[in-house]
Amino acid sequence: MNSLIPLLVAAPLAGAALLLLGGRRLDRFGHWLATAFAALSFAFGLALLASMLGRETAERQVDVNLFSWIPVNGFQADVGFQLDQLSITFVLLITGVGTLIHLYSVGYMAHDERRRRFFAYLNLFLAAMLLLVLADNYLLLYVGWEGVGLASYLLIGFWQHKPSAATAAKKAFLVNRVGDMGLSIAIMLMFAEFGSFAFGPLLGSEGTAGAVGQASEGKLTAIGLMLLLAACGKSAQVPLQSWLGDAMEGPTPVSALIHAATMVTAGVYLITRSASIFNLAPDAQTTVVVVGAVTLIFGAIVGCAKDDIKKALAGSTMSQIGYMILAAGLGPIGYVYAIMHLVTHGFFKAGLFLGAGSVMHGMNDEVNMRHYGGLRKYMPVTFVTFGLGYLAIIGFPGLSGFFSKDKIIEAAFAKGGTEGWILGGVTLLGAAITAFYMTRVMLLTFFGEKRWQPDAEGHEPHPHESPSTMKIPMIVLAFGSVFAGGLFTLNSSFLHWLEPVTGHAEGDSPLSPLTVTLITTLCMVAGVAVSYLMYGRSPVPVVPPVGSALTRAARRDLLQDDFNHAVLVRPGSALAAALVYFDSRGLDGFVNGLAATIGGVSSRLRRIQNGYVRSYALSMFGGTLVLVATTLLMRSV
Amino acid sequence: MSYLLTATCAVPAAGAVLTAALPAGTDDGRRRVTKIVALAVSLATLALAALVAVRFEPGGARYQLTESYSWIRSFGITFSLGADGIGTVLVLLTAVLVPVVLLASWHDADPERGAGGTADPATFENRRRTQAFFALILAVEAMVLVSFLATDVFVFYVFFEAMLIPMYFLIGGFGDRAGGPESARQRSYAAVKFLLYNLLGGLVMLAAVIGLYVIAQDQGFATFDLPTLTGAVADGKLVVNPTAEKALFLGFFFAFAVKAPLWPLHTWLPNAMGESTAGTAVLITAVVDKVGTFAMLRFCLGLFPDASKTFAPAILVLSLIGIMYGALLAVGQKDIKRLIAYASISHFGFIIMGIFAMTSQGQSGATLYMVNHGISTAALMLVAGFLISRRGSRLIADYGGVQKVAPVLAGSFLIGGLATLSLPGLAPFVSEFLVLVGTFTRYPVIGIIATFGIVLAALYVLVLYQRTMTGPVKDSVRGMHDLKVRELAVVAPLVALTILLGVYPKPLTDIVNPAVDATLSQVHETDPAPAHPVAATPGGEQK
Amino acid sequence: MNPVNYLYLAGLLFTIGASGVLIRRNAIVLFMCVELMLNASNLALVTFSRLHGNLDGQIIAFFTMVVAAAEVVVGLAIIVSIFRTRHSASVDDSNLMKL
Amino acid sequence: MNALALTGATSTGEAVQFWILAVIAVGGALGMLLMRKAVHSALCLAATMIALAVCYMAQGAVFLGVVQVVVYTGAIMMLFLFVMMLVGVTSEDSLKEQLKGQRFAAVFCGLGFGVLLIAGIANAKLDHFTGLADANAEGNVQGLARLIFTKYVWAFEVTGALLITAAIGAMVLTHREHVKAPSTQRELAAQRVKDNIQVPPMPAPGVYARHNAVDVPGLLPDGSIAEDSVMATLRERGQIRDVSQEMLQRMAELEETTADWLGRPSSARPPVAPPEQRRALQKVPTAKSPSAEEGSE
Repeated sequence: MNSLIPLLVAAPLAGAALLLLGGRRLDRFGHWLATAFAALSFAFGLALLASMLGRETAERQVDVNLFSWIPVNGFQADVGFQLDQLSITFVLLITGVGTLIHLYSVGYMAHDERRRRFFAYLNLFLAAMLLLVLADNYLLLYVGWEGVGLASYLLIGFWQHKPSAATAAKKAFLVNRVGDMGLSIAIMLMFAEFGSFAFGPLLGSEGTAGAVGQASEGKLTAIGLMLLLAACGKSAQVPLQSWLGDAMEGPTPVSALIHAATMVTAGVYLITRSASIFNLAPDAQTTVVVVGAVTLIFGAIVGCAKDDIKKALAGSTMSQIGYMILAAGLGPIGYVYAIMHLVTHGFFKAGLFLGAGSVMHGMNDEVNMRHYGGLRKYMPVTFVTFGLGYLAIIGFPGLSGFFSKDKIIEAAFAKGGTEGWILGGVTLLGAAITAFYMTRVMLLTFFGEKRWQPDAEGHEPHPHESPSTMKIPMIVLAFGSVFAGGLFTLNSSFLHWLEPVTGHAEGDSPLSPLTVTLITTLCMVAGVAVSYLMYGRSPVPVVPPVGSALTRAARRDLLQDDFNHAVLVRPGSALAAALVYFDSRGLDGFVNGLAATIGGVSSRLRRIQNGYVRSYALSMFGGTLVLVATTLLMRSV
Repeated sequence: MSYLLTATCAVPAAGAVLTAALPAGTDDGRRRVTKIVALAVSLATLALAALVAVRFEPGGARYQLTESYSWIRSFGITFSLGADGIGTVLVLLTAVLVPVVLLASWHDADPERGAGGTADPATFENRRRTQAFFALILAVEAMVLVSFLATDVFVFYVFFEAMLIPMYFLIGGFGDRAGGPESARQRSYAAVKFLLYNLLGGLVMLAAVIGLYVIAQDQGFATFDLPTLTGAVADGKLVVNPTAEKALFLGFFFAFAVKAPLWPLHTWLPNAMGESTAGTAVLITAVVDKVGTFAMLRFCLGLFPDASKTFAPAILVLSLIGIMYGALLAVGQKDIKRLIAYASISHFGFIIMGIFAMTSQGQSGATLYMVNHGISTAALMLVAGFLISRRGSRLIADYGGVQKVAPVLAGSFLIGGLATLSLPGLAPFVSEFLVLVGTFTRYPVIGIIATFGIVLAALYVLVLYQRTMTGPVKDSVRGMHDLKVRELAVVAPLVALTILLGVYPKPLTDIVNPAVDATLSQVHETDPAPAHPVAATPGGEQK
Repeated sequence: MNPVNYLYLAGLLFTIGASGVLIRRNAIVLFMCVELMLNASNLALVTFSRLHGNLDGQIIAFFTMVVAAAEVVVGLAIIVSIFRTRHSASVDDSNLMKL
Repeated sequence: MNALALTGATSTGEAVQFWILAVIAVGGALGMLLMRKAVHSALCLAATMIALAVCYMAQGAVFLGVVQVVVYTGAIMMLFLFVMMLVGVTSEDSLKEQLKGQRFAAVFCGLGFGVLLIAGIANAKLDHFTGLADANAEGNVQGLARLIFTKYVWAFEVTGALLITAAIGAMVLTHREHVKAPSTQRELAAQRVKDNIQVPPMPAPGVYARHNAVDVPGLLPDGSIAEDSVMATLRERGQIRDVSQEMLQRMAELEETTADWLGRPSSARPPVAPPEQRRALQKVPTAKSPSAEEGSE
């Protein structure tokens, strides 16, 4: 059974290789092949889950060491997999949602001439993501980490003929690279400190302490901060969040799979996986919490201002991941809820994105919500599934988001002290804003007057429901959005499932769970109400009003890009230009100047070579004269 | 005594002579005979090199398959060859790349295609052009192979310098299609610059070689034999006074730093790589320059251990500057080939950093880096060459949207680029990470700063890719055809090797590690031990 | 009289010959000046022979003569062939050896 | 010879001889330097050399003295004179110096060198002259021979080789090399047919000559002159003696006479066109005309 673990990764990888190398003859059925490989991987995942459930809790973790990868004396990197409860949760989320989105893409990308490549990249993404969550050491995790970055790059820039897509892809990769730098420094720190970077020896497993306990807190804080930097890059947390909005240039299934459900949550996985390190480094944890809290609000505000449906959802993703990071930063009281929110978020956000994709599909790829309106009549299935996702994300009681978010808010309060109050307040505020902007999206898209206009070529959009390959995944995900949370909370099943890996502690909340739930619900209702007052009662202007300074800033991603541009890009390119000048004029100029000087002196000197033999004879004679004179002088002295 | 190593070096040398002697002509048939003969010779060399690698026992003696022939007896100079782990992998690299380069340069020397020939195809130089080009490449290969295998300092020096002659003609005589009327002047400038820089380095080294001999002779070691000298140095039988050792070290190092090239001695490389054909550029950066870094590892560390340690921090700083400087300049380039050249400068910074970090990870990483950089840059540069040969321009701004019209070309270019930016899973990642880790364990600050290099690498590669391959299809690239079979045959092995060595580099590390350990023991260095080793942890399991 | 006077004479003749090489432009005269210098050195050698009381100096002088003969033969041949192509015996007209 | 010469000391006779010879030698040298004509220079040099020959003999180098006269004055100087014949006896140097400062520098260097040389000799301790009495005991020639064929035999052999080399070198240098093999008759004929400009032989000059024939062109059938028949130099100079009118006149007279004799009517006689018209008709291409050249390329 354990031999299935490598196959989990191998199946989609084989699919990607097959599709990329197979050439045109696979154009006709390549997408089904890819979907099959994804489904196969999902099946392997289910089989492994079944096998894991059949074992005792203590024996659930499985290690498979494939081969020695980079052996250099003390530096021993292996290709090995570690499958435990945490990994399998991710595996199932990735392959499950992944398969659904493959299926969805069959319909969504039906008319794209490069569909085969698209599916190859999707499969490549699955393989990399699975590698990321299955790796048993940080270096192999790093491979998956950058692998998903590559897949993300390829998929964001899939429509390469659009310069905006190409730029967005490049930006995503670059910002992620900054994060990756953090990960590689973290690995170097681990190696220098412990001589290893494998999970088992380093972090310890259930019952055994890892080596991290030996190190000083300063070192661990450094490692933790570097890991956080990596997480920020991948999970679009402040200050490395700027790429996510632009990443919406990619096809919508990509946004659903990579930039909502799976890849962007890798940061949460990394922090949860490294729990042993963070638990021993409180300063690092505090930083994690702060980053999560800031991003939570940041993303939410951005989400409120965007008129582009996908960008609004992207802001929401950022904000929701902020929740997870915050929860993960809380330590043992939050890890499980971070992962739980991650999974439920995977369902409802993927569903929301697919819904958005369906809307765009029916609206000639129009993304501006101000050009939608009243679509519920035209695409009922989309409306219903999107609506369920909407209810889930705002935390409507009984749906998935309600349970997971509620737990995080509870845990935030449970942090205790002033910190607890601040964090609780922030999460509550976030919940309210979430309700606000999601209601806004809902109202602008599906309710009110129809506001669509002919596109640039004069085609009036004819909103229509999507084909069944697209509808089925939306429906399945809607089910997940509705029931997953309840299922997980029932008997605290998810808690017991993950506890052996992440550990768990109950904090002492100053508020009772019921109070928290009530306040949360109140905040949610308030958010919905404000939103309805603003967008539900009066017609929405097609041209966005100027808005307040905050709105304008939020529309520009709270000036993040402007900041980056002013602080990094412009000085950077100025530096590069200056160095180019220095290289050609300074270093080369020095060398060429030397050459020119020698050349100049020589060309003067060569005039002595006038070609007259008598002149040469004179030089010789003069030389002899000097020689004789010198000799005589030397002898007389 | 086996003759394997001599044969490995002699086959390309003989092939060069044979190729040059083939009947001249301007018709395609005669040219094709020349090309096929050259390719066959290079493949035979590859077979011999593979045999060397197979016969080489990783656990065995430091130098294996040794051969020695008396040459200049009065100075104790022998023509001795011997393969150690580091040399063996570089021999393999050379033997793999040369056939690829030959295949990639198939038409570069045809007067009507490449620049540099005169208009009249019947002139003598044009009739002999193809033969000359292929013969020169084989000559370079032979000399590089001897340099990698020489265990005699003098023999190494001779071939290290002799390489300049064919390289000079390759750079100065053969350009790519992008050359305008200005290009002949630019090319000869580049060739002369290459020659002068390297000659200067070589002269300084010659002085140091003579100085070494004089000092060694004073103490009874009238020989240029490297194992004897390094052994004597290690055993304390040959004691060089510190000032003299430093001077000699700098003499050797200067030559290697020029060749490598290390900042600030790098400015010849962008010119040379920019003006020559893509094949020649690959030869320069992937093969010839490696002799410099290889020699640092073999000669500088072995002969002058104390001076190496003294200068290591300074050299590390220079290499760090090189990493950042090369990357930043690559970002600022407008010319595809010059961009790749500056990227190479950045990479050479990594290699030199790995060598002088004096850790086994660093040096193994540096050795692997030499191989991987060779392969990945070859992929990137040769595909760039194919691109340039189609459009006839080296300027990035002249391209755009190539992905749409030539997807395979764009894909290959992307893979080469991703390898250049050290994407995990591809070969350069392994080496780059090893170098970084190796540096970090001894010099944490330098290691961390160097890590910024990977961000910059991503920047220049992706900007290059975005500007040339994506976006709306420019009129100038419309109708550009995709890679042809010959070009695929060039790209495929490189891509395959990049992936293979990224996933399973163990065969190489097995060969390299013992040699690196031996080198480290020569400088009396050991890896810094981790503060809290995993093995010591109770309950921790050692893999 | 001191035989050293012969040496002074030799020095004087040598100097005159050398100055002639520098001043005269006719290649033939130039050659004659060279011959004069050689003769002057021969005189010095003969005097040295007398000074030291052995014949080695004379032998050297003898060889000098032979070499001078050879030199004149070749030199004059060169002058003739230059004259054929350039119709001038002036050394200043053969000044192509410049950059 | 002078017995004293064999010793280190000098007799009064030798002193007198020396001063006379020295004046001759220096005078000759200066003469060579200053004479404008090369022949005069050569004669001056010959005088110097003979004076030196006597000096050699006076110092006991009898053999050398003789060789000096025979080889130098006899052979080498004659060679110089031969070459001067070839180059032009009358050739003079112009006294105008073309190299800036050359003459001044030469005189300065010469004076400086002379002063230094003489100072050097004066400084040397040369008070004891051994003399050649012992060395020349069995005769000067025998003594030299002994040395040449024992101690200096190798140098002697090499000198022989040098002489042979020099002789061959001189031959090679003065030998005129043909740049390419001369064309054979057959090739020339073939070329002429190929060019198709003047296939038959060139007209010969002097057919109608009455004196100095080369400047009298041949006449073409119509009575005009064939310019090709006269050498190019004369044509260039315009020294062609055109005898056509005269000849035509005589022909006409001849025909008149013939017709008269045969009794033909005057109407049947061919008209004699004026020369100008005939020139126009005659357009045989002279040498290779430029247009023909271009066409053949």
